[in-house]
Amino acid sequence: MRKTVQNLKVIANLRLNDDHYILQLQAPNQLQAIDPGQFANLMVDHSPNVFLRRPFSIYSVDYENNTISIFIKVIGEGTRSLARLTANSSLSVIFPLGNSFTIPNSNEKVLLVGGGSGVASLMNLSQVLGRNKNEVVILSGARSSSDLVELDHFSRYGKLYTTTEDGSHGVKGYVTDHPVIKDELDSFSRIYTCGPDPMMKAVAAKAKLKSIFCEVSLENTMACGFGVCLCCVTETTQGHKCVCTDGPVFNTNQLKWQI
Amino acid sequence: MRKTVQNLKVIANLRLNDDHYILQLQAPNQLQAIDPGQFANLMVDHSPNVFLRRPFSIYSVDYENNTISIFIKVIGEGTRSLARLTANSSLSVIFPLGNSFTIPNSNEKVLLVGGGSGVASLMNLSQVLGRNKNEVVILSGARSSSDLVELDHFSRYGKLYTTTEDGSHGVKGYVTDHPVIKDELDSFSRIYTCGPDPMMKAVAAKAKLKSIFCEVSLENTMACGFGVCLCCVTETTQGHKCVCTDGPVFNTNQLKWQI
Amino acid sequence: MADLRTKIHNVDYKNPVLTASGTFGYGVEFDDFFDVSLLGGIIVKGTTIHPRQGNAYPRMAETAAGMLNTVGLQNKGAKYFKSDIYPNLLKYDTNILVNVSGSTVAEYVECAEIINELDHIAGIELNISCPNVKEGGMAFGTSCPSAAAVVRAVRNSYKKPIMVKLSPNVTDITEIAIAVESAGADSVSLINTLLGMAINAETRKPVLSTVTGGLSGPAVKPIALRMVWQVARAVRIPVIGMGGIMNATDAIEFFLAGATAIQVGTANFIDPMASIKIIDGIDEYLNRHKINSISEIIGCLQM
Amino acid sequence: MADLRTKIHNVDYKNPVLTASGTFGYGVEFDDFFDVSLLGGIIVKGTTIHPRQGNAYPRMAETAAGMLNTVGLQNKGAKYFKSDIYPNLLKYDTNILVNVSGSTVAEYVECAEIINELDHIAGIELNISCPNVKEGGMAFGTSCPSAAAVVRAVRNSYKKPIMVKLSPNVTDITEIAIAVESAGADSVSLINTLLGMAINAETRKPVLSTVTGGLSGPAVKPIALRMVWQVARAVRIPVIGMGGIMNATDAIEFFLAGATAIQVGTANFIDPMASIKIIDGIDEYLNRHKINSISEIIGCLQM
Ligand SMILES: Cc1cc2nc3c(=O)[nH]c(=O)nc-3n(C[C@H](O)[C@H](O)[C@H](O)COP(=O)(O)OP(=O)(O)OC[C@H]3O[C@@H](n4cnc5c(N)ncnc54)[C@H](O)[C@@H]3O)c2cc1C
Ligand SMILES: Cc1cc2nc3c(=O)[nH]c(=O)nc-3n(C[C@H](O)[C@H](O)[C@H](O)COP(=O)(O)OP(=O)(O)OC[C@H]3O[C@@H](n4cnc5c(N)ncnc54)[C@H](O)[C@@H]3O)c2cc1C
Ligand SMILES: Cc1cc2nc3c(=O)[nH]c(=O)nc-3n(C[C@H](O)[C@H](O)[C@H](O)COP(=O)(O)O)c2cc1C
Ligand SMILES: Cc1cc2nc3c(=O)[nH]c(=O)nc-3n(C[C@H](O)[C@H](O)[C@H](O)COP(=O)(O)O)c2cc1C
Ligand code: FES
Ligand code: FES
Repeated sequence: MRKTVQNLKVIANLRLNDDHYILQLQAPNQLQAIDPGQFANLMVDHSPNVFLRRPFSIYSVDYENNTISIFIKVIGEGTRSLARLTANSSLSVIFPLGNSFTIPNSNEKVLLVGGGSGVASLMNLSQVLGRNKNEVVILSGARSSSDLVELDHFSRYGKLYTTTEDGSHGVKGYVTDHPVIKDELDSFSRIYTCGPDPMMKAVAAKAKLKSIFCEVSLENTMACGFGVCLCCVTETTQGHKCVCTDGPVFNTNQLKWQI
Repeated sequence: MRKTVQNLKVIANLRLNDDHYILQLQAPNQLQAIDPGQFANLMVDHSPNVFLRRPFSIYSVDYENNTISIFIKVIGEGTRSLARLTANSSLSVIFPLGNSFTIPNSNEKVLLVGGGSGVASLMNLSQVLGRNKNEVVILSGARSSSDLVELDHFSRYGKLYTTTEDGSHGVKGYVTDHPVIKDELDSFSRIYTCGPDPMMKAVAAKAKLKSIFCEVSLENTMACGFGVCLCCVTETTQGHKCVCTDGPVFNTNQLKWQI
Repeated sequence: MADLRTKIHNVDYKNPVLTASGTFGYGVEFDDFFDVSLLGGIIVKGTTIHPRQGNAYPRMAETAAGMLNTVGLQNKGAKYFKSDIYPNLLKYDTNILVNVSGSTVAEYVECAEIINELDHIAGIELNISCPNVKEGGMAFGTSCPSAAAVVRAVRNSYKKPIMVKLSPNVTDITEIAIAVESAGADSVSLINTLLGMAINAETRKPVLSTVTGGLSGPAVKPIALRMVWQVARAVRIPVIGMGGIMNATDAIEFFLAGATAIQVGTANFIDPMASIKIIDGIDEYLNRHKINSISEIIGCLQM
Repeated sequence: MADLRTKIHNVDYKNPVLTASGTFGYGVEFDDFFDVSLLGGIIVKGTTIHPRQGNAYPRMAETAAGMLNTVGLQNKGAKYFKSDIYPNLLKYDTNILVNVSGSTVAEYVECAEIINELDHIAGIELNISCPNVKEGGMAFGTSCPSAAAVVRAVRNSYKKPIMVKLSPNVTDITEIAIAVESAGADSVSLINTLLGMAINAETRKPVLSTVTGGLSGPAVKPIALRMVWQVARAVRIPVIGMGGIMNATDAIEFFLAGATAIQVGTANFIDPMASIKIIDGIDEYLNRHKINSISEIIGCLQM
């Protein structure tokens, strides 16, 4: 789909809890295909200290109603300002941006590992995989149960497991402490992951050990989001690549941080 | 009254028409005396291009309910943003600032001449003069009838006349074309005026000709509003004076622009 | 519709709005957004004779009304530009300038010589002001003799117009402007970024991999405007203004200060349509003020 | 409560938060807002030997995340300061420094001599960086020999600590810092304002009466931080940092970059309580990070 700058209408801004919101946006025209892993760059108005746009995964797409939704975890002034948006306001969005996850064959069993709000970039993927009749297992790790949101939603598309660092939900510990990764990793033909760097690196290391196909979605800071500023690079086997255009999805074999 | 920085609660933001608003603000504690001519410096949040506060006359004071109101004419981003404030939001206000108009003896007949939104700085004065049993005549000039607002309010405190440049209300022309100034000026012992520079200068010139006491309220651009930046100066017979502390009210005899 | 045509040295521009090097890629990245040929010109990415990996990540820090970058001239080199990128630019009906950098005078010359072979390139913008490279870049642009030396050397081997991009990180920018004018520059463009720095108080580390980086965006506009005004009064060659231009009003301010044309930089990131909106906005301004042509306001600040 | 005490040369400060000259009047203007003695120090208004009317109105232009001013050192002269203002400052239990300017070296010396007579003044801040006066000011601060000359002359007649305020409008601020250190400065403070300009596109006139003015506020913070970092590594005397500090996080960044103390300027206009909030915020930061004393973070940027 051709990338565009559009003014989308906020149709709802669902507050999941203090820190987590889902922003539903109405496009004026028919949406073209948006692939899982692609993202949008949102303008933040009315916020004196926010100058640049803020990138967010496209959480889910509804082609019938021409709406997209964005999952927002509040971490600073930009996200706080977006969380305050009310229905009927208008939001400038550049989308769809970036590449997308590789879709497996229908029979494959795949593992999705999300850390914190990184899980947001896996929602659209899990829907597509569900439709693609894959056997999907989703492992969502967080610091505490309050960071685990939208679990019902995810469990619609696959088997859902959780870990929390404080043990308040699911297995206590990091995602890599979960039996699905510790004991059952061989059963998956692909792993898709997004979350904090240390988590992604740990997951990628396990995948490499078992020679399992592994894709990560990176969240480098961005100035433009469409490949012109060269600020968002990551080191790959072929030199610096832009996370916004060559990514955000990379096969971990391509990345320098792959151990 | 000691000047303070306070977070006031917006209790209402009355829209008079597209460009004119009255912001009603609730103070948490008992208001001390605010003199006519004094102003407040309002913080503008949520507006990416507004850095400094914006000064406004204190339009009226209600000591019983501890509220003040501010008359706002929208001219740029700061005033546009203030006009969007909704009830229950909080607004940081530094007040009361500046000196005040000289209050005449009770029997004196006085003329208040306001141009455009300059008339706002005369509302509180007109109330005080009304209470002081002065014979008050108010002449309000504007470009067009849509710039003439709150007329009922003013006419409560004195005899009200209007002029408009396009003749859509009152006498057609400038305030100085009105009979009150052209023919009856001798009957006043004092003139108080606020509005665009050319208007104030024209009124001051008439006053000087007739040797009538005349005070103006100036609206120089300000950075601080309380006498520390020295950005708001006007030339007086005693050199540069700060409009925010030595003014905003000046006897026109003091001012260099007095012809 | 007002007459927006402008001339820089001997080259005609359909309008005075160019896009700044490093903020517009090679133009092709904007094909999805609008017809790039509508622009007065494009200055493509900083190009060097040898391919450069650029600096390590993180390369960007957001600041108040601006941003710091330390891209460090990442590019695949002049030969790759000629073979792989240039052919894609032939479709554009606008002036394309290549922003040329080097670590030594010889590298500038070699790079310019390759660009000299490309017919569809209207000129080069000589970048003697990049703050994000260890060698060359700003080091050339902060002293008169070295600035003049680069320009003189490139002048000998490059046939088409040379626009020299000046650094704001100097005590007196007019001295440098005069030096490059004497050395053969056909025009000057300014400002490049101001050297700045950002620190993350929580991690107690610099935000940028190179500690310092180049500041751009509205934050620098007052400085850029002052420098354009100073330089326009000091040299006879055209001055191309930039630094924090976000909208047509900003652009008009630069014209009044003496800019013959302007470049749009950081604004492209926030609104990819910014440059096109600026062209429309300039036209609207001129019509509203009943001015027939952009040339009537250039340098016409009323003092 | 962390230990916020700091030392600049031989003077003890109860905390490292000072208010910047020209943005805090004589302190008394803030008596209504808070107890000024809570501050680490106050740098009072720019003072000259002769009274100065300052520049014509308009003196201010708002810019993106900043402002331009052209006050032009309006003050009633050193003698008036001594007779009429100084007595009112005796009540403050904090370090008061006088910001001293002049059109000639002799004027600096004469002014410093008068201040030298005042016991309750902890030192002077030598302003060789004001961009808004025709003679003196920044002209002294933009070349090493003239900067050193002023400092040397004042050093001979002023007995207490001399803080020298540097201009950011230079190619290499470390050179100037080293020059004034060698000439006898006890500390340096930076940055003064950056020379900028604003134009009103509608009226086609400069906004400021003097066309150019000094830029301050968050817009300049990245530049200020970079310069503080550079200077702190170049000299042995204490560095006092300022430029766009609005809150405690900004202040911490300057400490990490190497500032022994900081000054709060433009922020005082927007929030008169800013300096006090910054003191509280620094304490909160140190407690949260389990750091006992401010001295433990000065210059401790992790590279
Ligand atoms: C491709 C992509 C997809 C993303 N998808 C989502 C999503 O679906 N949902 C979601 O909630 N967030 C997502 N993010 C992250 C989101 O963009 C940031 O949280 C947001 O930009 C923060 O803005 P802010 O103004 O609130 O915080 P800021 O005030 O800008 O930052 C607060 C703190 O967080 C740090 N920080 C900010 N952004 C990042 C980052 N990307 N990586 C590391 N540190 C950072 C800053 O350095 C700072 O210390 C995505 C990012 C990228 C690049
Ligand atoms: C003591 C004082 C009392 C005031 N009282 C009132 C009041 O009661 N009601 C009211 O509506 N307004 C009042 N004003 C004017 C008000 O402060 C300005 O209209 C406001 O600051 C404009 O902010 P803005 O962001 O909307 O416009 P900006 O975007 O800042 O300015 C828009 C345009 O107006 C010009 N401008 C802005 N302020 C002034 C000014 N003070 N004088 C001349 N030109 C200016 C700017 O140069 C610019 O061209 C008062 C001003 C002062 C100094
Ligand atoms: C991310 C980025 C990369 C840049 N790369 C270059 C470059 O390669 N060559 C160059 O001369 N200027 C480069 N610049 C500077 C811009 O061309 C421009 O001079 C500067 O950003 C000021 O304009 P602005 O405020 O409109 O962005 C770059 C700027 C940014 C923000
Ligand atoms: C209105 C105004 C007046 C100033 N006057 C002086 C002065 O008299 N002497 C001086 O050394 N600096 C003066 N300055 C500069 C400030 O002290 C400070 O160096 C500068 O504003 C940068 O800090 P800030 O961004 O925190 O304001 C002035 C600044 C402003 C905004
Ligand atoms: S964010 Fe600009 S190139 Fe990726
Ligand atoms: S506005 Fe600062 S002194 Fe008047």
